[in-house]
Amino acid sequence: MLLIPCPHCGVRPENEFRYGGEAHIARPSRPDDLGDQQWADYLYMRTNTKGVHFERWRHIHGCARFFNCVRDTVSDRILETYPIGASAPGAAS
Amino acid sequence: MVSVTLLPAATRFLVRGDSAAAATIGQAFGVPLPRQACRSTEGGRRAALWLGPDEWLLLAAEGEDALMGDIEGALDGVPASLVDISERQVAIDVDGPEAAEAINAFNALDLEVDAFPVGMCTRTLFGKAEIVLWRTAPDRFRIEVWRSFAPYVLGCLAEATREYRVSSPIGDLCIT
Amino acid sequence: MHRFSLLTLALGALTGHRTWAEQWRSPEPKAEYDAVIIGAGGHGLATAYYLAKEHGITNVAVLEKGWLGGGNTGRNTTIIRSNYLWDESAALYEHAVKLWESLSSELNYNVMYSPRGVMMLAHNTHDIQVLKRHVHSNRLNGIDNEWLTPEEAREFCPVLNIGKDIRYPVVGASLQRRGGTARHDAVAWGYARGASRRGVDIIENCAVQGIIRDVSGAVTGVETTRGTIRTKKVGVVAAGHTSVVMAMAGVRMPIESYPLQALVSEPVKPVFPCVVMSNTIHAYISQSDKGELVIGAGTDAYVSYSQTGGFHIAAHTLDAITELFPMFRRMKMLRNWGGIVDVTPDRSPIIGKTPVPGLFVNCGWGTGGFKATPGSGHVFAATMAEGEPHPLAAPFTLDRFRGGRLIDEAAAAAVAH
Amino acid sequence: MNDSRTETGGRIDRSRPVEFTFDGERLKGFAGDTLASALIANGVHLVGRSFKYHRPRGFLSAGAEEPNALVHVDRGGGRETPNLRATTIELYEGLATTSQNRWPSLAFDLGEAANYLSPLIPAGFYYKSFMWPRSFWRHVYEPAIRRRAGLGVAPKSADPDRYLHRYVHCDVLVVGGGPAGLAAAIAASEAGARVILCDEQAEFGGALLHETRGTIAGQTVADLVIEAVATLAGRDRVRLLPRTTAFGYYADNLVCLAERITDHLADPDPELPRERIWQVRAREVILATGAIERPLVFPENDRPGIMLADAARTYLNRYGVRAGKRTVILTAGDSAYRAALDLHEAGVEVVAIADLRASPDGTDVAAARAAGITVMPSTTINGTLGRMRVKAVDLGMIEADGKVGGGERVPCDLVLMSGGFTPSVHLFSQSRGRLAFDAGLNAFVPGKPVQRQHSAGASAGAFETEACLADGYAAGEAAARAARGEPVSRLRAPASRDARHAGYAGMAPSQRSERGVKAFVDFQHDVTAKDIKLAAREGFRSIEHVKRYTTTGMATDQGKTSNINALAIVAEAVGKPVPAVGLTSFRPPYTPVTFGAIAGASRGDLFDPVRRTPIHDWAAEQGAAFEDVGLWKRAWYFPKAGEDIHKAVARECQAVRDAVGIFDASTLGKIEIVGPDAAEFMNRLYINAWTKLEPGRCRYGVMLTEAGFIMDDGVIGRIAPDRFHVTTTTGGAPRVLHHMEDYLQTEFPELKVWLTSTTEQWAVIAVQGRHAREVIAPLVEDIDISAEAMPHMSVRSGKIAGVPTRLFRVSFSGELGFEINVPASAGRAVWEKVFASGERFGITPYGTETMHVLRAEKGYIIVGQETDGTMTPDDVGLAGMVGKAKPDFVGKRSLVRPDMLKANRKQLVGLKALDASIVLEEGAQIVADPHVPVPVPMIGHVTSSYWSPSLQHGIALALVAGGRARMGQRLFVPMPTRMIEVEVVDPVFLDKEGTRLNG
Repeated sequence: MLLIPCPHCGVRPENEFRYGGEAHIARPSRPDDLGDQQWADYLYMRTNTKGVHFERWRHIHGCARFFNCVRDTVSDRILETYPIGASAPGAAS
Repeated sequence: MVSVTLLPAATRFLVRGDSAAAATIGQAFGVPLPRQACRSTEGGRRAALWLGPDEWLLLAAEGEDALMGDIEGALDGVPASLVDISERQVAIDVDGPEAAEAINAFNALDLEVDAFPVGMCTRTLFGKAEIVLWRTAPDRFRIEVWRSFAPYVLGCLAEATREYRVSSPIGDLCIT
Repeated sequence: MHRFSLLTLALGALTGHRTWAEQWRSPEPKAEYDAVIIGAGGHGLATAYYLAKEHGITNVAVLEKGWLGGGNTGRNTTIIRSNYLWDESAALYEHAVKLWESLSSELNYNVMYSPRGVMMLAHNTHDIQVLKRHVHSNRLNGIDNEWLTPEEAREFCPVLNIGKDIRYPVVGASLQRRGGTARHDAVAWGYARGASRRGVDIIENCAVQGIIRDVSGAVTGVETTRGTIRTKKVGVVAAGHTSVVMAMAGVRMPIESYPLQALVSEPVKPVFPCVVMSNTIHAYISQSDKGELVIGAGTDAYVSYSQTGGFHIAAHTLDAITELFPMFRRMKMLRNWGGIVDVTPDRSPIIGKTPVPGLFVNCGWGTGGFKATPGSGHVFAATMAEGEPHPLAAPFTLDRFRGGRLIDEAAAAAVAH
Repeated sequence: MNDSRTETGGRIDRSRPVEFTFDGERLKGFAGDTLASALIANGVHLVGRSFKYHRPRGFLSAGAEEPNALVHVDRGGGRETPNLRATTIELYEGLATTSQNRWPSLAFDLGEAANYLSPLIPAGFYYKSFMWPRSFWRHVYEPAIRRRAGLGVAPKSADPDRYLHRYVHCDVLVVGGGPAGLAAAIAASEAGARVILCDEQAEFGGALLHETRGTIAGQTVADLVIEAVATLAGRDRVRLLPRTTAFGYYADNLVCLAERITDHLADPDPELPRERIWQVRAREVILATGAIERPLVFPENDRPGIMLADAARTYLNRYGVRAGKRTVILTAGDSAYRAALDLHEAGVEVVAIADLRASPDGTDVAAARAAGITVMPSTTINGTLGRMRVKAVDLGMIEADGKVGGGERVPCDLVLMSGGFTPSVHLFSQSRGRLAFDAGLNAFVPGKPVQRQHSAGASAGAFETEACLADGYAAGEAAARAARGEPVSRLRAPASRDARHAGYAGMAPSQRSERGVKAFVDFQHDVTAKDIKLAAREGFRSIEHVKRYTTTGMATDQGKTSNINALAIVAEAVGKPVPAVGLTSFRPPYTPVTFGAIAGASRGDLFDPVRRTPIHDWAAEQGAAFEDVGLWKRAWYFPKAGEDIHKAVARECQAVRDAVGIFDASTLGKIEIVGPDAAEFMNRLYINAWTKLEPGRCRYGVMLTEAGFIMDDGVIGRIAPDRFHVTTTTGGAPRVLHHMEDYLQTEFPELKVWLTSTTEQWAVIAVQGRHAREVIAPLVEDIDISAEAMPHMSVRSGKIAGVPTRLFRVSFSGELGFEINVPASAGRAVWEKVFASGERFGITPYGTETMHVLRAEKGYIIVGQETDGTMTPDDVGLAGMVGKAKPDFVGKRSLVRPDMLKANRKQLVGLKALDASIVLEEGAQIVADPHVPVPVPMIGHVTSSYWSPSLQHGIALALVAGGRARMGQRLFVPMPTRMIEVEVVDPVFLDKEGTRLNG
């Protein structure tokens, strides 16, 4: 069980959280303007990075907030977490 | 020794809103809403528990039916959400020197008093049920849990406290 | 290379087994191959084997960054079945089961395919509806799968608890008698031996670092830790690491990699005759020929290449197993390990061509790839050899995601209402 | 008892004799004995049979690494445990044990025939054989192999014992209570840290417990241990956990411990759990896990009476037991000399110490020589004799060129061996630290830690007691500082890298040719040096391959005594240095852990919460049958005397259609959506348009996933302009709320709207049927429920039976209906009042089955039954609900993907069998042509099917390719024994005009 630093509540055990998939995949503001391939890319394509991965978690059994997280998918070490809406930390990207 | 007691019914509201709404609601409620994460404020027989950055649980005695109108009146159009959840959940008191230990049979938080001081509160997991855990005294916790999960939480606590050889009033307690 | 027979075994015994030769060669990589397979797991080795055997393409290298069979092939719970709902899946997995049935003699290597029956439990009305839908669909597709009452289920698996007072009572089950298990390592070794004797070079400790393409974008070779290898055809069969390898060719994939755990108990005398699975309470279990209870656990919730996994995942699995089989509570977990599985949005594999000419991919088998090993290798070899999808692989192309023609086995079992 | 027991000494309590049984024989030991020490004290050395060859086996070790001495313990009442190590079972009065893997008896085991067939069954023989004829594998060979395999016998009945978990945090977790661990715990706690010290044994002290020689700082070793434990016990921030094995090291310094609480007690208090799993989250971890002695690999090194030198010393010094009368010792290091001296002093005849080294010369060697013990340098063992117990060894002289000659045959009843020590790096490796091969030790030692962790003492390669104490103390101090966040660097005690400790790895020199010789590497699995060489010859060069091909290291001891020897043999066979061959990964658990303990309290009603509604008990009192829906128990039907489900459901259906019924709908998910942007949020999350829905009105809403598939549905009432009362499916509530929060928080954060689950705030009582209004009218206050004032699909707030209510006029039955939402605690009382009020109309309680029939008659879908995660609104005939004017909603774009627009998509239709008496099977497939052979093209399946009591025929809903264009067509439902012909009909079977619900 990982330890995850919630930006609001501090470090908490993983079982209080729900994984929310890759971060920074913004929903297109005008989906109807997108071709099928573009829409499929939005729906399905993922970087699935081996290494530094930007992802979302929700502290569902805590403050219930979604937030972003930077984690090394090889070591599972969490490098940083930051609120939804904040841009990805430059250092890590 | 750990005693596990079902607490009497209470009036509960879940409030959501921004900082301005929180200030207004706190005033109307008579207890300011805590701004610090995972902390509570108390006054008289009322308490406000921080659950999230824009979310608080208000607790008052049973039958404070007028509160909803009072708070809504005070808000007067300030965007916020106020929902009566008095009946959604029940409260369990866990009291005794091994209270933290017993809870730690099913909960993964560090409940040492320096890590989880008196007045700290949070939603968390208790076994497979979500609860709000609130430390009301060094050896005492209040668990708020959704009504239908209460028998499960009580069953878990009964299991966890068996080794302390206490006769707790859990018996055939059935929450409906 | 020796053929295994009663005679050679007896000779071996007489000579103190000093005459057995290596089961596969370990050559240095050549400068060029007609085809290169990335990943020497069961699927990759089977692909090479069938390329050589059925398509006459023997100048093939299988590149493996570690030791062959060391990925999910050697880490799974070895369940074999073909009772899938959708026609496309059923046809593909049934193709594999048919190959399993003769695989030991095909390879002259005992892979211990054991059709001991795979039983899937229903715990509520919704489960019954879903499993019966499978039973009927399978029957009309010519795949054995039958419905059992709880009593019949217990007759088939005497340790099954069909008491009404457990948390999730068993209210019925489906049974595919031809389903079962096989010895996972032997599958990799058998294919490796078969491929190697047909001329395929299996090159271990050789990690691919780049995919080389010409100006037209077509594949011309691969960069590896053991040098550059020229080839016009590359098949990526790198379960767990598909996204990483495909990224070398600039191809994004609808794949996420998750750690999947499994565990075994200490060995005991035969007590569990079949395979039992429960989707509702997330558990599956069988007993190996060695006597260990082999138990599949769940995936961790997050993308990871760590090949481990959390203790709570194994704990949730064992509470489910011991709820269904309370007599196993005093058994002990001997070993718990993890693999990395490729998961697609519809939980069905991706087999076929890619936008890059010469680059083929076979991935996305999720938590259930072992059962498909022979079929997967067989259809993928045909696809690579012909440059066009094998008919059974055709529905599983990468471009199905564009139009939304998904083959969603997970949705078919979705729990709702 | 025989004279194996010493007269004095040891840590056993001679004042407390304990009786126990082994294979039915009643034997005596003392409190403080292990089963192993007590058996040896009784002269019992034959204790088990090996896995493959069923060779007689005794005790190799005195600890958790034991591969041979596994027994079955039966405490009665279903408390049976197979495969327990006799070396770790604490003796208690009445302990009943039996040997395993033998038939008919331990002394006479027919399975031993395999031993004589061994030339035919080398490593990997399975893969080369049992293939002819093909059908024999499944029916002859495999069953035979399975019967022979396995060790113990699984318990036959449910385990009555209880297990618990506990989560705990600390500053410093110290694993291992030997010299390094004790010192570390003392140092860390001295510095104020919160410390947990665990040890797998009953007593702290580790190797000190059998160290009787010498003093440390003027204290005997025994006194040192007593004082250290007392010091730690007196510190209130220290938790001591004996009988507790750290078995798994996970991410973020989570270490899992298994504590055995009652297994050593004759009569445990039933209030105590049998075992407890501690999930320890430590700021810093100190691994002081010690080291395990390596056996030497020589011909027939497996006979009962052949054991590790340190084990014999342990039996003698800790348990007061002489493991034999006359011993020969084979060693490659100095520690065995201490064992020789101790045994010699205790009256065991030490015939000779054969030393593989050419010139052993340490102080211990000198002491042995001084004591008159024969030391034979450059000497090996060429073979051993004795079937049930070793009775002699053949010594061999190692010549200068490495060749081995013959030597004398020495009678003995005990052979001790010592190949040096292997640090226990299992947990370090699990923590994902990389191991480094230390050629000086012939072993792997911890490299740089990757978590906040320190290795100390023998597990880090320091084998001398003083060095362990110093290393442990330094680690404890450093860990306490690190836990406070201070920077730390610590001097490491030097590893014990010299000839005294190098030991030996691989096959010991032997005169005999490889053929016909069994020199065991993995004792339990009967893997010999020859097997490993065969594997290497066959191309299995990676150690992982060798392990899997030969099964070395895969037995219940997980290779604790065999891994390094196996590695060295492979290395020699392939001509590579040991580190180049690699090391197999260490996986959790360190030693096997009870399933029940890992599952903890999650069993029965605590396996998953059982959710019951406020009205549940009323239904139970009426004799209702319940069904599981998600975590909920829902009333399924209410049988009267003599009724089965069909009769009860027919009666309930009829009552609702003809009069009125009452149904508990409390489990429906409910979400309160509040805020000025509530309607806009609803517009984006549901396919319907919400802006124009008036307060006081309701609408049936459908929610999609972004992929365009139906995810959930429910009736939604607008309570106020800024407040919606959303209902969801019973199982879908948490999923829907999470989905809504996802979009609200991450895609639409600008919307001023908030979501609150109110599922359990309300009990929901559905009253359905033509008398529904009359039933509730007497109870309703402040609401005009007349048809004009409160039309179908409206909601009002007021009071009912004296309590506040949100009263919905909705119908899921097709009849006039109300759903009464009342505060949960009032649910039962209101239910009873409504029921009483309805009695004059014959009000009938009904369950979910009747609810399903009624809604199917009306063609209403159930999400999860008519939909399966691949269905669009159009597929189920709900395309008309899509808000046409809305620019966007979740899932909208996906609905125009090419595959979603195909004409032959599966569509919801009704089906009627031509034989009206037939009720189709749910899940049955539908075909167009009954004559096509397998594989038959299937065009759809039956999603719902019931006997309709109102219509007096079977009705079914189905999804059929291009179904809406097939109205009136004949299709076929092939069943195993017959072909059922059906007609495609409208999915609404009853009251298409809806006159009933508008009544």
